[in-house]
Amino acid sequence: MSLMTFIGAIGAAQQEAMAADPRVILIGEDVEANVYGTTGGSKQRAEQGDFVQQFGKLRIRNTPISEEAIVGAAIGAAMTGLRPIVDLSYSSFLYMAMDQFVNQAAKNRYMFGGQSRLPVLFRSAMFYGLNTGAHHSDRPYPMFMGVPGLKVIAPASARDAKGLMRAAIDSDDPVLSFEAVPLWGQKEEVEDGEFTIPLGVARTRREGSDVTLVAVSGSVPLAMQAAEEMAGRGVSCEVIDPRTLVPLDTKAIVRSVLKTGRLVVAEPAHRTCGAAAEIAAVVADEAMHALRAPIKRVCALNMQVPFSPALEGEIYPTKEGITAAIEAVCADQLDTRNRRVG
Amino acid sequence: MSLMTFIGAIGAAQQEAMAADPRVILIGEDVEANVYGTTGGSKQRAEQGDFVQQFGKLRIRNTPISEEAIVGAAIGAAMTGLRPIVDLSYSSFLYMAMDQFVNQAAKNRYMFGGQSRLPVLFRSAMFYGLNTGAHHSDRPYPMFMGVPGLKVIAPASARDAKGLMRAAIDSDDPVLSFEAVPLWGQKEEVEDGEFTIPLGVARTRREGSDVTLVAVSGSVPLAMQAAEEMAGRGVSCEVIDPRTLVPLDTKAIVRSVLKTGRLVVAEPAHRTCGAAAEIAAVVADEAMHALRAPIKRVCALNMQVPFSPALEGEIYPTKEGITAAIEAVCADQLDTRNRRVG
Amino acid sequence: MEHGMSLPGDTLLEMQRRMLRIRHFDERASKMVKRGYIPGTVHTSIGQEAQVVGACMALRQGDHMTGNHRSHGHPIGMRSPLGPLMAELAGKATGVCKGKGGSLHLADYKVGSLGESGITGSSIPIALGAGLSAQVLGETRVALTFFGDGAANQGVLYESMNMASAWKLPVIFLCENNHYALSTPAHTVTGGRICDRGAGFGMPGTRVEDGQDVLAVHEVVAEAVARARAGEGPSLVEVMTYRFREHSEGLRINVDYRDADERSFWTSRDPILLFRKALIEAGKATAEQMDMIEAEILQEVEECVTFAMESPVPAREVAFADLYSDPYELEDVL
Amino acid sequence: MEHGMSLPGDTLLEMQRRMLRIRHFDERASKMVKRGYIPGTVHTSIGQEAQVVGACMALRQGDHMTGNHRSHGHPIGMRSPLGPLMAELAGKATGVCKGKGGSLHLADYKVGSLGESGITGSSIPIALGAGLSAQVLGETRVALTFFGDGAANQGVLYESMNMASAWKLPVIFLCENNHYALSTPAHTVTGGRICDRGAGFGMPGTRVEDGQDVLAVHEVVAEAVARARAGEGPSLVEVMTYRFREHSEGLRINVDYRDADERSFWTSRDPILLFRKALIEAGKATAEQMDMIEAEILQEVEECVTFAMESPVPAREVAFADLYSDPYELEDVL
Ligand SMILES: Cc1ncc(C[n+]2csc(CCOP(=O)(O)OP(=O)(O)O)c2C)c(N)n1
Ligand SMILES: Cc1ncc(C[n+]2csc(CCOP(=O)(O)OP(=O)(O)O)c2C)c(N)n1
Ligand SMILES: [Mg+2]
Ligand SMILES: [Mg+2]
Repeated sequence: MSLMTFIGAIGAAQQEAMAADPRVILIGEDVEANVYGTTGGSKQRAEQGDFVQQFGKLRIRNTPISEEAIVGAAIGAAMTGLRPIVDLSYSSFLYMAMDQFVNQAAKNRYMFGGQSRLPVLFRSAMFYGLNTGAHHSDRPYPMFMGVPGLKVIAPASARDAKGLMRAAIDSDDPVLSFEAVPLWGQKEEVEDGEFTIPLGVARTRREGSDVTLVAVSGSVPLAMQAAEEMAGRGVSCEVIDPRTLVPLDTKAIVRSVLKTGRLVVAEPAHRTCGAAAEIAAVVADEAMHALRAPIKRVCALNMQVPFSPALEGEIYPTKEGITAAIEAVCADQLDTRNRRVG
Repeated sequence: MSLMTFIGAIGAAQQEAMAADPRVILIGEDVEANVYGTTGGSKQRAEQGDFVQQFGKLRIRNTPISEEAIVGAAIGAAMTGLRPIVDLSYSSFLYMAMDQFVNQAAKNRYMFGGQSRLPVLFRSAMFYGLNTGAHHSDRPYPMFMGVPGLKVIAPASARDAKGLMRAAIDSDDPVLSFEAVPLWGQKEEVEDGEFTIPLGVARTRREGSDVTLVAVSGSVPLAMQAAEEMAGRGVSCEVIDPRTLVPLDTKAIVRSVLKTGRLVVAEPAHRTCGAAAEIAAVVADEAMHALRAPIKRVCALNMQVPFSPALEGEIYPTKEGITAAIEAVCADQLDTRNRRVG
Repeated sequence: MEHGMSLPGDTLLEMQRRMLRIRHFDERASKMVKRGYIPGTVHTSIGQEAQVVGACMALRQGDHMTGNHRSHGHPIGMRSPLGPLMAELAGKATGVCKGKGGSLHLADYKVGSLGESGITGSSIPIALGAGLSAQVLGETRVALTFFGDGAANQGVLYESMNMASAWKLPVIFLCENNHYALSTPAHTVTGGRICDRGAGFGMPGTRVEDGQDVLAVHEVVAEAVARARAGEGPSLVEVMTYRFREHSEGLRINVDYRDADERSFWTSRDPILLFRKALIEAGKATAEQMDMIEAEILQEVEECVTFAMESPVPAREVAFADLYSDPYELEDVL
Repeated sequence: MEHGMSLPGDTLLEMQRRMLRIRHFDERASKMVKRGYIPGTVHTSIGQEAQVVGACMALRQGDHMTGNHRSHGHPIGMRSPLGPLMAELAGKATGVCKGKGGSLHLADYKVGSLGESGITGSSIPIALGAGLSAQVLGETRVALTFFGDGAANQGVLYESMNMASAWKLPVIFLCENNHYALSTPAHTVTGGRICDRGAGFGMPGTRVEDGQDVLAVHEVVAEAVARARAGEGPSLVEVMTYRFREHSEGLRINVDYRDADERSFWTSRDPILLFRKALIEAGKATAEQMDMIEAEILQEVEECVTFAMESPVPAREVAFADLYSDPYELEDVL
């Protein structure tokens, strides 16, 4: 085990997968110069150099700024023998390639009756909350969750990032990985060497009995902080990180709500039709009888993202927002506790 | 009043808006030859000819097959004095222009601090259920619901189509209209001449007291049939058609659920992160205390769309599926009734 | 047509066979749509057979091809067996895509057909990717993509041409210029000439003026293929041709967008009749031999129709297969 | 530079003024980023002033312009007042976009600046639309769009060029070829020459080899503008230039992707120094006058910084305004 950053873990997963299988290639804008930080050398093995030095320019290549063709080419290459990793840098650029994601990546295998295999991973980073303005702050994963045929991962810790990334590379299906940049620096103990974490299995980050707190991607640390705070106020939160959004581990979520009877969902995407809506809808169907309070969502407002630091903070979920939602659904609980205490 | 088809109503709204305001233009692939049926002449006023004859080639024009540039050009034209109507024909083609929808149409006004006006309407038709295969059967409106800055309409009747279409053309914001082709032939009495229906106001298609049935677009007639059938079995359904998805008339939906205590949502989009998820999530928050049963969604399966008529029917919501969902949430109700009868 | 006549006699006759297969397959498909045996609609390649076959015959086993909505000719040109193609059009279990693709989405990986596309332009970068994998894996295969004059206005074509050129990928971009995109005359929506767009992206752009001449098409495409296979990079080929039928079978367009003179000029240049005549004149075959070949093909097409008609429809479960490669729990997707 | 020297003296001096404004504005912006007064990052146009100003000075009031992430020069070139621009960069309430856009998304509609874009290529069709509205409304304005050599690989450019050409719209496509897209040398990701891509789309494509010469740029762009205004359609102009700084301020790239010789060759061709010298040599101004102009500009920039620094940050409610044009209920979006 070593202590590793989230972004370091992504680099390590890529490096190991490329070393293990010559069919894995990595393409994207400015990947040769490691501009986005996941194709550099590792400190431990400095003599190996960066990815270009390790794997050569045939397998690591800078693309033109042509997202649609990049994504399409990766799909075509996957259909004909390669296992591409595509670094799309900012998640805000995925829209350029939407047709290729939806009409080719998601549909080909099905439409062609199973003739194609599409082992391709599309990575992109959600740079929100960093005062980059509306064009560089998107968290568009819900759009892709609604496209059957795609798999979607959204790891929230270094170990999860490494294990899920590798599982995604090893998958024969197209996977999109959404990485919250606010998490890049977070550290966790991670196994040395190769390992995978299966897609579709949620991680319970904290056990609890009063309320289930499902948190997605960058909202996980906020949820953990809120849970900690509420613990001090006598509310026991169970925090679940789904880690993969498609397939979604609804069983784990429903099981938890059956126990706690309450649900709050936090995520950095816009509220309308987000992952939180999906999770709320699943629970409102499958665990309705156990629910003792309204389901609360703590999401980005249905607003575009303003640039000014004086404004941007208004848009995204905060620890305070999550705490307020927990308070709202545990109002009776808090009352009782207060009475008991008083 | 005249009896009008859904598609006829769209043509009429376009014709009237173009006659009323020279800044309204209509662009799209094959609009000059009226290939998609909304730019032809009307029978009543045959001497006027089709749109090209009425408005000339400067205002009615065939575009190259370049969806991204078409959408972008319409946005730019709207920002500089025109009020374009863009006919994108199949909804499946919207993905080609996703960047322009999300990064330009939705964001410009906000990012530029209100400097731009974007009076532009994007029409597209959802041709599902017609054995056209996965590339021509999309119902992608939920993707756009999650993009703040866009408005989304999904009329389900001729009168609504005409009134909402005109309201959309008159709006100074970008509006996307999704029209279910299975509804095109449906007829309704429609006012002659110009009128608008405000965006954001749901239509209660049928009043009832036992269960609220929210149905979107092509699912509305199915919901009406299901409601009729269930009425015969002693279950009183209130059917609500939101008509516009952004803004969404959550008040009307919540009000109805507060009365009925039960909710079923039907829509033709894929289940995950669809409009039904959003509606379920809103109700599970705002009307939880009134809910007497799980919330059920009746959506397209999370599956791509197969071509064969032997298979395609498996994918979309049906009257039977809606009826089954009503039965599930009204199980106690049906039991009671049965007992009363027996 | 003298030029290409130096090709082996077998090759020449195979060209005619493939053109005839496309013609008669599409004739039958058209009838089956009218009679309701084929659901939805189909886009025929009738009139464009030379352009399709001239290009496909320049490829060899192991090469890849992607196509568009005018979709039957391309896999037939690659020598995909007709039965599963026709069964696919009819939505049958024995279809090449198990009945899940339909006319717009034919694919037969066994012959290198990676998929037709209902979305214009969308399958172009798929071929680019096939070129990329060939280069990375060190294989000498090439990839060819068919698209129309209408699709030539999709930006992804130029992104793909540029990337193929910058990376010297073995890709042939083949524009089927049949002068119209649906009801829209190409000249009204096209700035400049499509073939001239190659140069700006660093690749040869060649126009085959007589796209009704299968040998003329073949010669130009074969040269592009040789160049690609030799590692010299991509080419753009524009073939001038004409569709004899309406955009799609059953579609009625009220405006008369193609004038009668133009239509009769082109129909007088039927690629199959032209090549038949040329073959006979060059002494490559007698009229009787040509008749016999046509009879064989008609028989083959008849059999594919019988196969399609007699095949069962897919079982319900087929609708729920093939979305992902790993077995997934049905409840997750339903 | 002799050629353009026949322009009115006022015009020549105004060119130098605008170049100086861009230079000093960007120098200050760069410093303010380092000191934390500007959040996020900025992309300077330092070194590329001739290309920006030569183009903008070919436009007139009423014309439209769209730009990209290298975003300050364009509106300054259009004569947008500096105060609200700098305040925007600093995220202040007095910013040209109320603090909601930031460096990447400057827009000043009063001077025809319809918006810079953080998404490469994305603002190109916006200019196309401005050309379309000009044509439909019968106005003689034109639209110019700035994009980089990197953005020139985005398909939407060719869709837009094609449409502009087919419809003869008054649009100028101006490629700022500074030889790199971030760390990527243009020649490694570009097939052919960008300027040569005009021809295939039916429009003139001209390369300004010396993009450090403001008059050379101006001459070519003015010709394109005249053509557009006369209803003769769009043009593509590629200007060869160089950015003197890193891609964006504060960005560190560990690989040495631009060699020292290349850098010093280009920095020796500072457009502002070159033009200063030329003006003096041609007797258009004395060194003293030029110094005075520069001092004035420095003063102007100083004032814009003060304005920005002293301006208040936007009130919380500003975050919730301007999403839609009609008053909407806040609860609907919150
Ligand atoms: C992205 C997209 N836009 C529009 C269409 C609708 N459409 C189908 S075929 C066609 C015309 C295509 O013309 P062309 O590429 O010249 O091919 P042809 O039909 O002439 O062979 C159009 C507009 C589509 N299928 N996909
Ligand atoms: C669609 C999209 N892809 C990628 C990026 C990331 N990016 C920002 S600027 C840039 C380089 C642009 O190069 P060029 O167009 O030559 O402009 P320059 O910076 O050289 O002026 C890249 C890759 C982006 N902003 N948008
Ligand atoms: Mg065509
Ligand atoms: Mg550049």
